[in-house]
Order: sequence, then C-alpha cells, then structure tokens
Amino acid sequence: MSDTDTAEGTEVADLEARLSIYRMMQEGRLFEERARDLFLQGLVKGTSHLGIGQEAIAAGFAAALEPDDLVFCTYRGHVHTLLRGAPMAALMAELLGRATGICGGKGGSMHLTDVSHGAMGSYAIVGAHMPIAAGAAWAAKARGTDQVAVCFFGDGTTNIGTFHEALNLAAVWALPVVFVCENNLYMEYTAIGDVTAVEHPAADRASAYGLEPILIDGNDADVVHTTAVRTVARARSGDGPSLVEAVTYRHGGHSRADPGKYRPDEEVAEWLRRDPIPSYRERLLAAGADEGTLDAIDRDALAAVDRATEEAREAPFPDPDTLETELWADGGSAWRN
Amino acid sequence: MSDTDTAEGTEVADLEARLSIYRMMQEGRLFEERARDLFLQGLVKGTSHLGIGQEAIAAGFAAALEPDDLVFCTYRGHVHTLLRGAPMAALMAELLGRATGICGGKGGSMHLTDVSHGAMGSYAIVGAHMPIAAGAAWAAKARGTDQVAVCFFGDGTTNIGTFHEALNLAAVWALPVVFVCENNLYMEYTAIGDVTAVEHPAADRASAYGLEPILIDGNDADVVHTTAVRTVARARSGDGPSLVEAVTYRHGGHSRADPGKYRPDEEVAEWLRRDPIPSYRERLLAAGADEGTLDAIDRDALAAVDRATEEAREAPFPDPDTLETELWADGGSAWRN
Amino acid sequence: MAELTYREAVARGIAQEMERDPSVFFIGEDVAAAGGVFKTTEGLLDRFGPDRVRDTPISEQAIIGAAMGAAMNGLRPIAELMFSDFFAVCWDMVANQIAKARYMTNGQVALPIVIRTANGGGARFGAQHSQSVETWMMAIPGLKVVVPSTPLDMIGLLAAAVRDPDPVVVVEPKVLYASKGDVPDGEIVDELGVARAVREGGDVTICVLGAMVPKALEAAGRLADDGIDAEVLDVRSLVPLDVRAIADSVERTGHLVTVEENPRLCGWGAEIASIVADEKFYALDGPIVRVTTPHLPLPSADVLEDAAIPSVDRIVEGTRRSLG
Amino acid sequence: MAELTYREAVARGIAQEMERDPSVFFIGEDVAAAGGVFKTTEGLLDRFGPDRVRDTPISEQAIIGAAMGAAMNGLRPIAELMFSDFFAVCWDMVANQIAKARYMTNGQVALPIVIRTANGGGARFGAQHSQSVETWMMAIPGLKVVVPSTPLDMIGLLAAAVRDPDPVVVVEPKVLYASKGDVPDGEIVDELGVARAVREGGDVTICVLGAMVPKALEAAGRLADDGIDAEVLDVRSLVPLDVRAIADSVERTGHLVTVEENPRLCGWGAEIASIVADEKFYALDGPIVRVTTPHLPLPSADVLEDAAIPSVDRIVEGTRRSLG
Ligand SMILES: Cc1ncc(C[n+]2csc(CCOP(=O)(O)OP(=O)(O)O)c2C)c(N)n1
Ligand SMILES: Cc1ncc(C[n+]2csc(CCOP(=O)(O)OP(=O)(O)O)c2C)c(N)n1
Ligand SMILES: [Mg+2]
Ligand SMILES: [Mg+2]
Repeated sequence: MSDTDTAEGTEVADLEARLSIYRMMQEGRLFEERARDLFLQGLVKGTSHLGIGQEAIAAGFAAALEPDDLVFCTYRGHVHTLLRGAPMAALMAELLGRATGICGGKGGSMHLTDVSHGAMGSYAIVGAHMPIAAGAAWAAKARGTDQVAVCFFGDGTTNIGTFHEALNLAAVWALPVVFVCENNLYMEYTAIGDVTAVEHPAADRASAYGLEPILIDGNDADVVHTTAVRTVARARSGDGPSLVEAVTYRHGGHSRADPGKYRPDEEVAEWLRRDPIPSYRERLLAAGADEGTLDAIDRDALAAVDRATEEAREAPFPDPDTLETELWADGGSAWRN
Repeated sequence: MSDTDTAEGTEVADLEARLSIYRMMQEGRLFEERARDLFLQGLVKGTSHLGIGQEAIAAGFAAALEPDDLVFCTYRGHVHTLLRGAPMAALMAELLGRATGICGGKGGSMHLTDVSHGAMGSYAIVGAHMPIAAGAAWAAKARGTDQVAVCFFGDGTTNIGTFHEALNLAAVWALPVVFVCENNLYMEYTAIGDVTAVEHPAADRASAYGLEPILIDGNDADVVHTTAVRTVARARSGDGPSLVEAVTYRHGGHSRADPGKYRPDEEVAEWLRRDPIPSYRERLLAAGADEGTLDAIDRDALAAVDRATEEAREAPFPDPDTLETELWADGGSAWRN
Repeated sequence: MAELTYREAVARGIAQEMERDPSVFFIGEDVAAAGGVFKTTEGLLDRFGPDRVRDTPISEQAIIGAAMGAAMNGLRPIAELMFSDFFAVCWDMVANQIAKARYMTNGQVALPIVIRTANGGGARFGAQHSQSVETWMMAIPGLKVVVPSTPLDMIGLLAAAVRDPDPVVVVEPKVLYASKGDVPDGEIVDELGVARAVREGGDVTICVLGAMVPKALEAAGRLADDGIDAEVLDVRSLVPLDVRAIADSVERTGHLVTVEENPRLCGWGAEIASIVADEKFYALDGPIVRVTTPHLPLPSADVLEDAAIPSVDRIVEGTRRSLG
Repeated sequence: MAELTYREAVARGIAQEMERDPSVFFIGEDVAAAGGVFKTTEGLLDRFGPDRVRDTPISEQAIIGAAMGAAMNGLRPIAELMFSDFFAVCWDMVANQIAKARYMTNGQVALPIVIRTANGGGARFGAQHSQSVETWMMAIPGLKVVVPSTPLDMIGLLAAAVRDPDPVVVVEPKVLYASKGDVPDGEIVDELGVARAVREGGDVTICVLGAMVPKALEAAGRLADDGIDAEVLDVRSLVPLDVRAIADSVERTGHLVTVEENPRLCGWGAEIASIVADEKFYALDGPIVRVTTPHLPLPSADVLEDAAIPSVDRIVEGTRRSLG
C-alpha cells in the first residue's frame, strides 16, 4: 500500500515487547483455529466470527495498553478479548455454552466479555459500541483516571450512524478513546468498496471530525504497535481521540456459515502470503530473535490452547436455573412483587 | 464570509426570475409574521418554528425547481412548503387546526405537506428526512423520471446518524438529490460550534462522501439561486448528489416558546442588518427594477396573506369523526375485523 | 405442486411479485450478489438485475428511509432487515416516519412498503440476534404485521403484503427457514388479517403463530391423549387481527391460552387476552393463560435457550391450567 | 414544605442526587446553558458546573451510548431525551445494549443509568412529539420504568432511580410540567415498584398512571355521585410492577379498568389485564375494560387530539361497562 504509513523512521518496540506481540498473535491464531475445529465437530452451537489473519491489529494494540484501559470490540472479538488477559478456558467454555464460560453461557461467541481484564464487551450490533466506548472514555476523563478506551470495528461499520455520532462526540469532548477500523475489505459478503463513497472508509472521513487521517498496514504488527503507542499516548495526554484505519484481511469467511466464495482466488492467495504471523516471525529472526525462543512460544501457545480446550470440554452445561439470574443487580430477574 | 462562494463571476438569473425570488421571500416573510401574530393571539395551539430571516434559501432553491421535483423539509418548513405552491389558506388553516388545513388538522405546524405540489413533508425528527429524500431520488432514478429531490435541514442535523447514512447512500448510488444545510448557527438554544468537531458542519464533511465542499452565503438569494441551479442540474444530469451549506440566521427564537436570549445582542443586530429581503430589494433596484413593481409585489403578498388568514379563520374545526380516518389507504383505521 | 423450504418460499414469493409488477424493487444488506445471509433471496439478482435487486451499505436507517422515500415516489419497495433485532437501529424510520406519514398528511402519502426480517430465537445466536419483535410493530399504529408459519403462507402473505397499499412487516421465524411444505404451482396470493385453525377442537383455544405453531400442535396432540381437545389457531396476522376468529373460537371452547416467543411483558398475547377478557368475558370458564419466554433476553447456550423459549411441556401445562 | 411545579421538582430531584453523589452526571440536548427546553433543569449548570452538566450534540445514539459507557466506568449518568418519541432514534442503545448488557455478561456489567424523558400528548405537538412510550420500555427485559404523577413522586422516584443499580427510565408526562404540589423540605427518596391507591373504593379498580391520574380521579368523583365507589390505583412503576397491590384491589372489587394514553394495541393495560385475567380470574365479576387512545398516531389539532386521548367521559363510561 503506497499510501500507508510504515514503521520506517519510527522507533519499533524492543525485542522483548515484539516477542510478546508474536506470542499474542500466535495464541490468538491457535485459539481460533481450535474454535473452528470445535465448530466443525458440532460442539459450538451458534454462529462465530473468526479473526484469523487479522491478529496483528489486536496484538499490536493489546501490547500498547495498560491493565485498566478499556477495550470494546465486536462479534469478531475472540482475539481482542483473549489478549486483554481473559482466561482462555473460560472463553472456550463460553463458545461451548458451558457453565464455566466467561459469561456463564449467556453471552456466546458474539458477546465475550471480561470486565475484570478491561475487555468491556463484544457487541453484535454493528457500530453500537462506538458511542459506548466514547462514554467509557468520558467517564475516565471525568474521574481523572488516566484510562484510555480502545474501540475496534470493521470497515462496514463506517457507514452506520453511530460511527458518525460517536466520532463527533469524542472529538468535541476531546475524549481519550482510540477508534480502530479493522478494514478487512469486506462486510459480510459484500466488498466495502461497493457501498462506500470514499476509498478509505475510515481514514478518508477523519477530517469530518477534525482528526488526522491515519491509514496503516494492519498486517504489520510493528506498524500497528507504533500507531497504537502514539494514539494511546495522545489520548492519555488529554489530546483527544484518534481514528485509525488498519488494512487487513480475514482468511476465512465472515462467519461459520460462510465459505467466503465471493472473493477472487488470487486475492485470497495474495493475502495468505501476507499472513501477519509468519512474516513477523521472519522479521524477529532477522532482528536477532532466537529460533528456539520462537518455537517455545509456539509450543506454549499450543499447550495453552490444548489445556483450555480440555478444561472447557469437561466443564458442565449451565444449570437451567441460571436462566433467570443476573438480569438485575440483585442477581435475579423479577419484574413484579 | 471570506471562504464563501459569491455570485461573482457566475451568471445571476434574469430580472424577471429575480423579481419572482423577491416575491417568494416576501410572501414567506409575511406569511410567517402573520403566523406569529396568530400564535400570540392564542389561535395556534401547538408549537411552531419560524424561518424568518432564512427566506433566501427557500426562495433561491424554489425558483430553481421544476413542478415535479420533490422537496423535503423540517418542522421549520412553512416557507419551503408555501414556495412549492401549496395553497396559503390551507397552510394557515393547518396552523390553526382547522378542517380545511392542508393535512386536515392532523399534521400541524411541524408537518405541513402538500404532495400535489411536490412538498413531500415536514419532518419533526431531526435528520429523518435525509434518507427519505434519498429514497425519493432513488425512485426518480429507477423510474427515469428526471425528478430531483431537495432536502433542507439545519446545522444541528449534521451530527445525527441519518445525515451520515443518507449522504453515503446518495453518493454511492449517485442519486439525484441536493442536501441543503441551512446553517443558522444554532440548534435549539445551543450554538452549533459548541458541539461540532469542525467549523463548517456540512461543508467540512462533504469530502467524507466524496463530494465537493459548497459553502455559501445563505442570505444572498442570488448566490443561493445560482448554487441551486448548478446542484440541481448536476443531480438531474445523473452526476449525483450535492451537499450545500448555506449560512444564515433566524431572527427570532427556535420556537414559539423561545425568546432567543442566549444569543449576543450584537450578533442579532448584525444579522438583522443582513436581512436577506431589504438587501435584495436594494440590489434589484440597482439592477433596474422598478420601485412600483416591487411595491406591488409587497402589496400583493400582504393581500394574499390577509385573504389566507381570513379564509383560515373562518374555516370550521375538524369533525371529531375524522380522527379515525386515513390511517390506512382504505381511508379508515381499523386494526381488526 | 412442489415441496419447498420456507427459505425457498421467500425467494419464490419475491420473484412472483417482481415478475408481476415492475415497480417492485428489493434492497438490503448482502441480499443481491450473496443471495442473503439466510440464503432466502438466491437467484433474484440474476433474474431481475442490479437495478431492482440491490446490496446496500450497513445503514439500516438509510435502507428503511430510502424504502419510504421510494414508496412516496412510485416504487413498491421490499426492504430486508437481516435480523429483526436491527429494527432497533432504524426504529424511528419504522415507528415515527413510515407508520405515521399517511395519517399525519391526512392520506396524501401512500406507503406500499414491505419490510422482511428474520425473527426469533432457537439458533443460539444470543440476545442481540434472537429477539421476537413482532409485538413492537403491532404496538405502533400504522403498521401491518404478518408472521407466516409455512412455505405456502410465506408466499401468499408476502404477495398480499406487496400488493397492500400500506406498510407491512413480514416476520420470518429464522428457525423455520429449513422447514418444508407443499406449494402449488402458479400464482399464490393470500389475504392479510385472516387467522387459521390448524387444528380444530372444542375444549380450549390456543392462539399461536410462527415457530410456535408446530409446538402448539404437538402439545395439542399430547393433550388429546388425555381427552383434551384443543383448537390451535395460527393467528398469522397481528394487524389486522382476526378478532372474530379468536372470539368465535373462545365462544365455543370457553378457554384461552396464548403461546408466544416474546418475553413476557406486553407481548401480543396480552393484547389478545385483554380483548377476550373484555369482549368474551362471559364465555370464559377459566383463567386466560399466557405461555411466553420469561421476561429475559435470550441467552446463547443451547441448554439455557431451550429453557427460555416455550416448550411443548410448558404449552401442555399452561393449557391444563387454563381449564381451571 | 414548599409548593413546587412538576417542572421544578425535576431540577430539585436531580440537584438532590448530584449534591449527594459526585458520580452523578447529567447530559442532554440544551439541558445545561438553556436549562432544558421544558425548563426542567434550570440552575443545574450554575450549581454543578460544565463538567457534570453538559450540553450534547443532536446525537441521541451517542448520548445514550455515552451514558452506558460512562456507567460501565464508574459514573451514574442521568441522560435526558428531550421528547420520548426520540427513543426511536436510539432504541438500539436502550433496548439492545443497555437492557441486555448485564444479562449477556452474566452480571459483569452494572448499569446505573437514568434516562429522563418528556412523554405523551395534550400539547398539540403532533404525532412525532406526543407519543406515550412507557410500554416500549416495559416490553424490554432489563429496563425499569417509572411514571411519576406529582412533584413529590417526581423527586422521590427520580432519586430512587438514580440510586438504583439498574437502568431506569423516568417518564415525565409533559402536560404535567406546570402542575403543582406540596413537597416537604429535605431529602426525598421513594421506592421503585410500589403502586399507590390515590382513591380507595370497593366497587371497581381503576389502574392508571401519569397524566391520566387526575382524569381518573375526576371520573371516580363522578361515579361516586352515582353510588359507584371506585378505587384509583396510580401504578407509578411499570417495572417492577406492583402486582400485589393490583391483585389485592381486584380481589376486593371484582372489577378492573385500565386507563392509558397509549394507542390501543399492546399497551401496559393489556399486560395488567392479562395478569388479572389469569391470576384473579375467579375474583372477577365483570369484563376487564381498557380505556386507551384509539390505535392511531396523535393528531395535532386540539379538537382532534382531545377526541383521541382518554377523557373523563370515556373513563366513566368504561368503568360502568366493567361493572357488567
Ligand atoms: C446494525 C447491524 N446491521 C447488520 C448487522 C449484520 N452484520 C453483522 S457483521 C456484518 C458485517 C460487518 O462488516 P465490518 O464492519 O466490515 O466487520 P467485519 O465483519 O468485516 O469484521 C453485518 C452486516 C449487524 N450485526 N448489525
Ligand atoms: C432526533 C431529534 N432530536 C432532537 C430533536 C429536538 N429538536 C428539534 S429542533 C432541534 C434543533 C435542530 O437544529 P438545526 O438542525 O440547526 O435546525 P434549526 O432548528 O436551527 O432550523 C432539536 C434539538 C428532534 N426534533 N429530533
Ligand atoms: Mg469488514
Ligand atoms: Mg440551526
């Protein structure tokens, strides 16, 4: 992408941090590949939306955040939630509809949430979380907490009303929030270019909110991380929101039901070549990382996924009585006396 | 306004057309001044929103439209509806809640509509009519009718989601619609600058939809008319939508309940000096119009308003039985057999 | 005669109407090239071309708003809302604009619009993709609402909706898409506002619609084993509502049960109950029982979702209780 | 003790809670500098400053979404929706996000949010600024809803709403803003979920709320002249609903009338009717009658609007009919 920022000229993180980014991408990838296998075995009942191929964005940002920062993501949010530190077994259990699931089975794949780790929810209505993230940032500012909110969303989301309302409010109130558009070129089955009035659905609209256009290679974890550090710092220092467009690609279809056949074969092949993980591995090796270290990360990630899978598969199904719990703060769901 | 287009260098309309624009502004003004008097006498029961001071926009556009073009406006829509050719007495009767009202008393001040004259409705939910206008334009294009839709809205409307959705759709589908932002600097009681991330709430956002920024002096009827001719022609020729920001001012408060005291006195005074009507009169005189002709227009306009008022005041109140008519196309409102 | 799935019936119904009337257009997200995320609209793009079958941006307010504007200017648009939960993001267009325009303008504006939508639970999609929202529409004056429960009804009611001069919401229970039924050849057109007794019986009236119809029938079968002869009325159309059919049935049976997938409060069952408790009070021989989802969002896990949505067991039990 | 208008009671209630709890913030359109378009929030900006009392853009989705996000991160926001009709433009935030978040996350997210709104007809504002939407909220699991009918209730229920850990919608009938009532000095806190008999009587139970309360009382007065002793229950809280108070009253009177400003179909009156037709069926001695606005948008002309909204006459007539 000629019009994309690169890491050139900007400091990349040190090797340790980059190894951690690598580990995060690998964990995300293996977790989702396992999730896909479990779907194929019929163990995940609902739908699910994988971010395989897009991990550099989640990892690059996750590595730039503090523990009490707040992340808001979408139905395509497994990796974002995991990389905030949510327990893997509880995430897997949620996909499998078990009692030990992170949401007790009430959420499912599209609603993974772990508030204790600042994973503030996966939202399944396109765009809804953008004003919500702005609101969390407003509270951070009002309370003087130094937190930053980060809100991930897709290219297709740039055409819905909440995108516009949230960006304007965040800009006017100078809120500490970073909006990150994961532009994977498609909505469900329709190419974003077919239904959008500008070429870069987020970056070309930044100026409508008085913001700098930021368009980056979302498959380059270093670039993403550098951008994350910069925009998060801007937010934390009180200078207000940013809107980042990170171009990427999902390797598979939109959701479990979708083989993704509407995409030209060459396009898919080209993006598989640009898989963010192997290329990052190469780069780290070139930067002096030890092959053994990387292999160990891979092994550990796989072992973690294996353990989580086993734990989740052995977990009990929810007690049907829990159906009627946790509508209200009193733990119940009574609407009458 | 230094960054505003002027009529300089562009052809203005011929004198006859300009006299007609003058007449339209004067009719609009006198109609609304009368409406205001009737409110003060307690004859109009609900609220009402006057466009006094903003007539140049309505007139400049009205003069550029064909009979079967379609106009969509807001609760501040008396003048727009009138200038499409809606019968004045029926508009006045609607304000007074009479049976002869243009909507039989069911609409009221905020919902003046005259479909037979292409006045496709006054919409009281901010922004709602923007996608609706786009839809009318879509039908025009689909049916090959050559119609253009024109949609008027306020500065405050640029921050609601429908603005964004409508502009994107209109641009992507290259619809024959002109969106006209009447930027009167205020929403209800809050200055638009206090809650908007850019200086020019519409013009600075045109590029987000791949459109040219068009910022004009909305109190100069010639400028408005020239812009209207150009953007309507563009729409009619199949080149797609435009977004026009016309800067203007309402002389009074937002609605009947509002004395408008939140505005600095000097600001109000300055804009009263820039009243679009007297200045246009001067300009027409300078351009060779005859004083007597202008006086006759004024007299005729006043006479028309007097007649309409009288007719409306003498009209009967609605028969309460009409309450239950016209929910459905069969004329009734039955929800059961 | 052919056996069609409910999903195929959607496409057949739309095609029938688009073929007949060139002013019928169809828009929605991923409906054209992809044939719809539920594969309900496959083949329409090929058959009617990109002018009449169009993919939209993810802009539900613009989709529904554009349908309204287009209807004001000579089209008869069919718009799809992919999941009925998304009515919430364009509720103003539906409830404040489309529903009110004709009345507010005293009949100047006719809005022959159809909005189709995939509704309800049972697919383990979680709370934001599983709602039953037919009552939302019913509560807004100016909207008509139908809920077809078979492929044949799907075609016939859709056709009636397209031909109706007023806005009609066609609610498609997503768990029925794979269900099958016989459909005669040729044009099929049904009528809005007509309920149908899918089982006749003299002991108790069960009002039901959509995905709950098969369950109510199964419950009636079980009750029959115990000598209770239930009449199962597929309400089919919420607005207009076939009050006559309901009242006549209760007049004969003396007992009423409503079965709905909605959360408990203010569902359409409450409306029917209130009508009967007024107009047929003296015919009633026992309490009116409403079987509903508890007043909760739908959970995702299958165990929990199954516990939430009315089951055959709960319909049987509710019906027994109505007998007093 | 002071005599306050309902409008003044709003500001007093908000001020009481903002004074008490620094995490209470207040946002909305024109609420700060201008003191609200209904002048319900005058003085709050001066008293609590622009950080805690903020004007927003015309972006209802952002207003309500921001309130939700802020509640997730330690604030107790109060958000104003200027007219309740505007719930339609942010319905997703209310119905799909705020209402469902706690349940979907199995209790991880607490949302102590209050949404205040001017509701209902009678002001000749026409169909898009006059709706009664309290039933919309009631139908969505996860929302609490109160409708204060006096200045004292306004303060007390608002305070209870602010202190409640769950989202509460406070519905303010706009025609009541100018009404007056005595309010004691000092802190006022009421309780959600408690109905109040504003008139006791043994012959028939009239359930009512908001702007219809004074009308129901007037109707009861007229009925008393004819020897009919009506109990008037101000329901006050739709969720939680004081079913016990309603059921106890019907147990004593044997007759039920509901009076609501909503259009006919699926209003809260239907829910109450269906509860009573089930749980108190054997106590009923006559049909349950619902008095509502006809199933129509509200027209603007005074003559028509007055014909639409339940009148004292219609309440009297409906009550007589309920007596069988
Ligand atoms: C308001 C709304 N409209 C439609 C959908 C259905 N839907 C779910 S995901 C999706 C595509 C979103 O595309 P994008 O924003 O690019 O995100 P991606 O899935 O590519 O990550 C659509 C249309 C939805 N969930 N919410
Ligand atoms: C969705 C919505 N929010 C709020 C309102 C209340 N309201 C009516 S007019 C208005 C101000 C609109 O300002 P602007 O768009 O600048 O138009 P103007 O009134 O200045 O012509 C507001 C907030 C509304 N009608 N609809
Ligand atoms: Mg995408
Ligand atoms: Mg304005």
